[in-house]
Amino acid sequence: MLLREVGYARPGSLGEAIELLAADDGARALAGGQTLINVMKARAGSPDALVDLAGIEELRGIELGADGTLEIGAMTTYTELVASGEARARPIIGEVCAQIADVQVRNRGTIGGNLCTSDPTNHLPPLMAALGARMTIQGAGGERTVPASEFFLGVYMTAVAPGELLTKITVPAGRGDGFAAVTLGVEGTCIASAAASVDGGVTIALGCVDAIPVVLQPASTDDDAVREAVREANLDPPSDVHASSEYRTHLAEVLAVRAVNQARS
Amino acid sequence: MNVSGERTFAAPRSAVWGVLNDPASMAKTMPGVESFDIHDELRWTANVKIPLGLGGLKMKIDMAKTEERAPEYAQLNIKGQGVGAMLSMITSFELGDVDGGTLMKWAADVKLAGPVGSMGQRVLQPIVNQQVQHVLSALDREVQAAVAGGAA
Amino acid sequence: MTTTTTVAPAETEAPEKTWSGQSVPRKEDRRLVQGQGVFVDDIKRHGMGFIHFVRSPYAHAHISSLDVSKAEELPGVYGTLTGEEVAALTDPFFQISSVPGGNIKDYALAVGKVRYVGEAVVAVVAETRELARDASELVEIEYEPLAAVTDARHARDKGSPTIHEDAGGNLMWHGTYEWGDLDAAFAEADKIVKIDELHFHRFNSTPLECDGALVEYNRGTAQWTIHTNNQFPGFAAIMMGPAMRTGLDKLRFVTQDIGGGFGNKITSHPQLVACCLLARKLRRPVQWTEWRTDFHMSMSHGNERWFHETEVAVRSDGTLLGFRTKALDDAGAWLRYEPLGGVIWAQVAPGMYKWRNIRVDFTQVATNKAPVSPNRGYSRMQQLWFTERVIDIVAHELDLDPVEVRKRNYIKVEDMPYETPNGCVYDSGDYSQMLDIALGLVDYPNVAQRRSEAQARGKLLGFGIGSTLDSGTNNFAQSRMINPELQFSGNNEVATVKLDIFGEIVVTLGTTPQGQGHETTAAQVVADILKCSVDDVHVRAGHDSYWNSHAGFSGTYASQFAVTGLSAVKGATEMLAVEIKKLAGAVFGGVPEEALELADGGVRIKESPDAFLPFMACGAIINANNAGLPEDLGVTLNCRYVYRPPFELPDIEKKFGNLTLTYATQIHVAVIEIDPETGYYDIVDYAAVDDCGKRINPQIVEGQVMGATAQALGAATHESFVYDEDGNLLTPNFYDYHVPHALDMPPLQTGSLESPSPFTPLGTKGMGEGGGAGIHAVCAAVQDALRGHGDAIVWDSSNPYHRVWEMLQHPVEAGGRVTVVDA
Amino acid sequence: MSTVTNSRSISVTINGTTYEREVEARKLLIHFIRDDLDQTGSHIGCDTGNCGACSVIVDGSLVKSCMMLAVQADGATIETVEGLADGEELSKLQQAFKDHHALQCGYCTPGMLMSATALLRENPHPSEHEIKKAIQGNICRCTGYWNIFAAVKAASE
Repeated sequence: MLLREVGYARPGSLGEAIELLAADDGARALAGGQTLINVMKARAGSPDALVDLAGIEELRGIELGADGTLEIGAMTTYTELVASGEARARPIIGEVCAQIADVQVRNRGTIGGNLCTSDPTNHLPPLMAALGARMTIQGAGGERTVPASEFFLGVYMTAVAPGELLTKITVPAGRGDGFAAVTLGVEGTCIASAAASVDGGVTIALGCVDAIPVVLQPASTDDDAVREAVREANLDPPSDVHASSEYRTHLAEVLAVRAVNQARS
Repeated sequence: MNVSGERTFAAPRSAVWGVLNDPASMAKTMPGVESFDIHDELRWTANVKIPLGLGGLKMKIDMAKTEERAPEYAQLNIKGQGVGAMLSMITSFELGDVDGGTLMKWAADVKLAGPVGSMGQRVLQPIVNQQVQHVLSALDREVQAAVAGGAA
Repeated sequence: MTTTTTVAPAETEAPEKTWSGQSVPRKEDRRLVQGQGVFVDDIKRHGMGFIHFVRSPYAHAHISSLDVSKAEELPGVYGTLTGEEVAALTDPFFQISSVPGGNIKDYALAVGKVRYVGEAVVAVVAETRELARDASELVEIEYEPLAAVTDARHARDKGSPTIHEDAGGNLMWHGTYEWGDLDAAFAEADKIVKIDELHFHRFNSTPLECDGALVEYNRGTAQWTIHTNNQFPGFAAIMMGPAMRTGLDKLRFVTQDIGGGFGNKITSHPQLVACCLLARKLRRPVQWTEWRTDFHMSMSHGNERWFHETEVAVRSDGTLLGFRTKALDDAGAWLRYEPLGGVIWAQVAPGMYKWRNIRVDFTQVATNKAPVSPNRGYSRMQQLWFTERVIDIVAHELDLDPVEVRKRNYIKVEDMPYETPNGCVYDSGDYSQMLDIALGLVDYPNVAQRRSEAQARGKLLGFGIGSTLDSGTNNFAQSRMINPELQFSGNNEVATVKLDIFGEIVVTLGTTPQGQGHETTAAQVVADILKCSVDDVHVRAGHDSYWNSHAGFSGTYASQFAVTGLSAVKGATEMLAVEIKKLAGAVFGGVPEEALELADGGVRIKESPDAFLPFMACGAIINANNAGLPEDLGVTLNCRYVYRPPFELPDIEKKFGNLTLTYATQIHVAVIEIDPETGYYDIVDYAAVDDCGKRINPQIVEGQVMGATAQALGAATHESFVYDEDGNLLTPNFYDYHVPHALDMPPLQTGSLESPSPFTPLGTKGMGEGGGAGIHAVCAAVQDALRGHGDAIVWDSSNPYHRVWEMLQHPVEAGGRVTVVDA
Repeated sequence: MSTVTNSRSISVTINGTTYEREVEARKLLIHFIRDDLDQTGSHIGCDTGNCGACSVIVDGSLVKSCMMLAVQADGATIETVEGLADGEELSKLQQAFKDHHALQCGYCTPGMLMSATALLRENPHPSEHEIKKAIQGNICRCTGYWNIFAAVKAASE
């Protein structure tokens, strides 16, 4: 419950934030804090300094391009995504965000934080992977864009290097999406999850079965093809108190089918 | 938790063995090493900061070689004490010749306790796998470097 | 949301309107809804230091070295306390158990060895909470890890590590209970149903407020004031006094509001001793707040229990003749209240059924897990789950209707009061009628049709019953069945009611309420006797052992307030009523008591109501204007009454006798739907019917029923303290220990019956712990849903989705092992 | 250019009163409110952000004050349970909680009331499901929630 001593800064601009992060490899960006502060409470991780992104306007807002492309600022909260008219261009985003944790967490937690935390039980890594989102990362050296498929490197690890920030998530146009999960209690933590998109080919991203989302591209949307694709992935999910590796492997198959069927309907 | 695997190095067994038994080059394979003290060829200590995305995990890690059959087998007993965690690990590797290089069969029994444990098993197993992969690829680099160095 | 059905009381109400029986809004609520309650962490004192406990990361290890110097050097640190100091300054806690468990030496902090992950090893005190934790990281402890025992079934294996050398092994307590004639029962049986193994899992009620204390030490009087949320100060005192080598009156326990207890706040005495020693050592008040993860790792797990080699003697028609089983109870690392669980279950040995022949071989062992201690339904829940599982397994194996089997074997209303094979007396109740009410609430006749509708939707529908007893008001003499040396028996509770100088009615209780509404129900009882409004009755909030209104068994636990607490209130108020009349009689010039009556906040002469003396005048006369009153008046208007339930000493040899005064009844039914692809299930329909005799405040009673039900549903589905083989707790906080949230709650219908207890002054029964019925109902519903889909037998009380899925996939391996043989 | 500091002076307005204090960056908002400002109505029931006992409204938005640092609240306007009643007059929700026996030990109640207050501001006539969603982040171990649903419903009518 009690944090180790930590430094804090609240920069007003992106440039300042990146400077502060680059100045100390022990510094971490503080977005909504709904994971980071808990980890610090457990003293399971202790940044030397927190760079609070709350004051940076550039990181907020949702824009819908003429071609239906969504550009979502990394500091956009789940609540903002649920309420956003623009975000309805890709309805699954609001639907899934509405299932994350609870009102309080949705009011503080951000899409950028959810992705950068890269906790295997998070909802958005598999969803963004399935939607083919692109992540814009900014550092001292400038800006680069990384596809979701290359963004996640491991638990709590992403392509965002020390001294860099995830600034924007770009989601291409589309509507044929689905998401299915078995959670701990109703709308609780994911035990296993699957996101699917059938816009231009079939893409499935499985959550909770590995450190990062497992992305699959089955031959078709048929149940059998989907099940086949999951089996061929030779998943070796972690076991924990909520699910054996065998159970998670099975759920991955069931949920992939459900996500694809939702995406088709 | 038990993790194990195999890895083939495009290098002669002697080179691989050399790296695995040289604390200095082993140090280069460990994640986030900040300092390293060699007590004798059987015991050494590393101060590491395992780079977790949410802030590093500082640990003092004592390693002791408990068994050795050069140039094929060694077992290490590793104890880590950190603020967030207690690590205890027994790891062993066995080297064998295969065409094109050396096959290393390795296994580790990892026990992690303390606040980090309270973060939930769901993240621990992937984190351990992650760090193991890190060590193995670093090992690869070290072996290649050793081979290159030896050639030069 | 919820609907309620109430069947008219068996006995007709008195015509006169009384406060008792009304859902009077709670007096407590006004402060609580405004955030004006005073909970233990709200209390501050000048110069206080904050305690942080350094806890063991190992389940079992020798402490080879321990150095606090670096921690003490940190600026802002006031000091530390180590196990060595504790061992020098205190004696081991008194052990309830006979040998071998009685030989273990338990101190406030680990001495020389740690025995579970989370055990307190060192306490650090600093100027701020954060600094105390910082300093705790500077405490240097070297451990030599030892192999851990985490499975009670292997605790006594050859070569299994010994947790308590003093006990010479991991066996803590063993006793054999046998009543009736087992051989005859099994000879008479048509069938014998054999169940290899049943497992009741580890969980507790996780009160939302964890434990805590603020302790002040008065050097001049050598007296400690312990502001704490311990829910059984009487027990804490007898544990702490001797250990601290001090008199009990040196330990003043003070409480106002407690954020839930459910039994889990009975055994905080080790931490309280550490706080007391630190307050004295550091010459300043010290404050301890337990965090959630500390609580989960170290405090009050419910008893985990195995039942092996169960054999049930039954006739082909489902008549139950008897059973024998081997109960194996996992006490965790210390006996903090144990092995009382080894006898408490016997209060409900036969459950609600008529079988007369019972043999239970009870063994309790230590493991390297958190110590167990009372948890809502303490030890009886395990036994009732066992009897309910047996009933449904028998019904399943003999292809009988679970409703019929229950009705055939239930103790009947005409059998009441009913003496069980072990001499307990069930006071009243009509189980069959309650079952009918419950079945009506879930539209039982249509279950078959709903089952096929669910099937059409790809869901497996299951229906299950849980019928339980909530035995209230212990006869503490049962502790002698555990240890004949013990000198405990009976029970008691105190209340003091006084008329103050300005006529204010002041009620002081001996209890430590945690949300049960004692201030309200006590006021209802007082108002009925003094013929005034509940608003005129001031009931003091909380507990203070210096109020002199408590006795040895005072506290709030084991479903007894409605009996012991309110009977004490009744007794004290009746004494006061008599004194008021005596006084008035004298003031009116020798009017006899019987000619007087209480009314409208005063006392008057029945025949000439104008002769009226308001309470204010009575209070003023006795307290401040008493010249000329008759010498022998004998009136103080300050009446302390100790209620003592009518108990006898049981026969310790035969383990026979009445162990509790009242038996409230609960019948729950659950209808669930399982998604066979994932094992995920929803409770689609649920009914809870409760009979706790006379209800002083029906709304409060129903609230208890609902809360107990929710806890049971949580325990049945996700709540479980799971350890890995190294003794790490895998569910150490609300991340992985999932308690029910609003969205998890099923539709609930409640019903009630009132069968007043013939044995209590108010006809009340203890209640509030009966929710275990929900665990049984869910287990039965899952087993019912799996019928025809592998027919797995539910053998564990914890059934999360993955276990349900495993039972569907591998019914034989994942299900229980049962055989039926012809006798 | 903002700089990294381990403590800073902040100003927050709680239930209409503005407080200026120097706080360590590591101090959680809930500890600031309870320990530094002695507003002990908001509680702490867990250490992982699950229980919601510490729920308060910050600049109109419901948050768990154990997952926010005090320094993050610099300049914010905060509402806690102490601000709900109008003098002796309980709010409609507080009264409904009392009338429907929606609390027992009362420990979760302040957070529960703040969640319900936030709900009814946005959605004066919620459905039962909307009520459940709104308080999903608040754990109650005493009531089983049923009476809380009834109380919130009643306050919305």
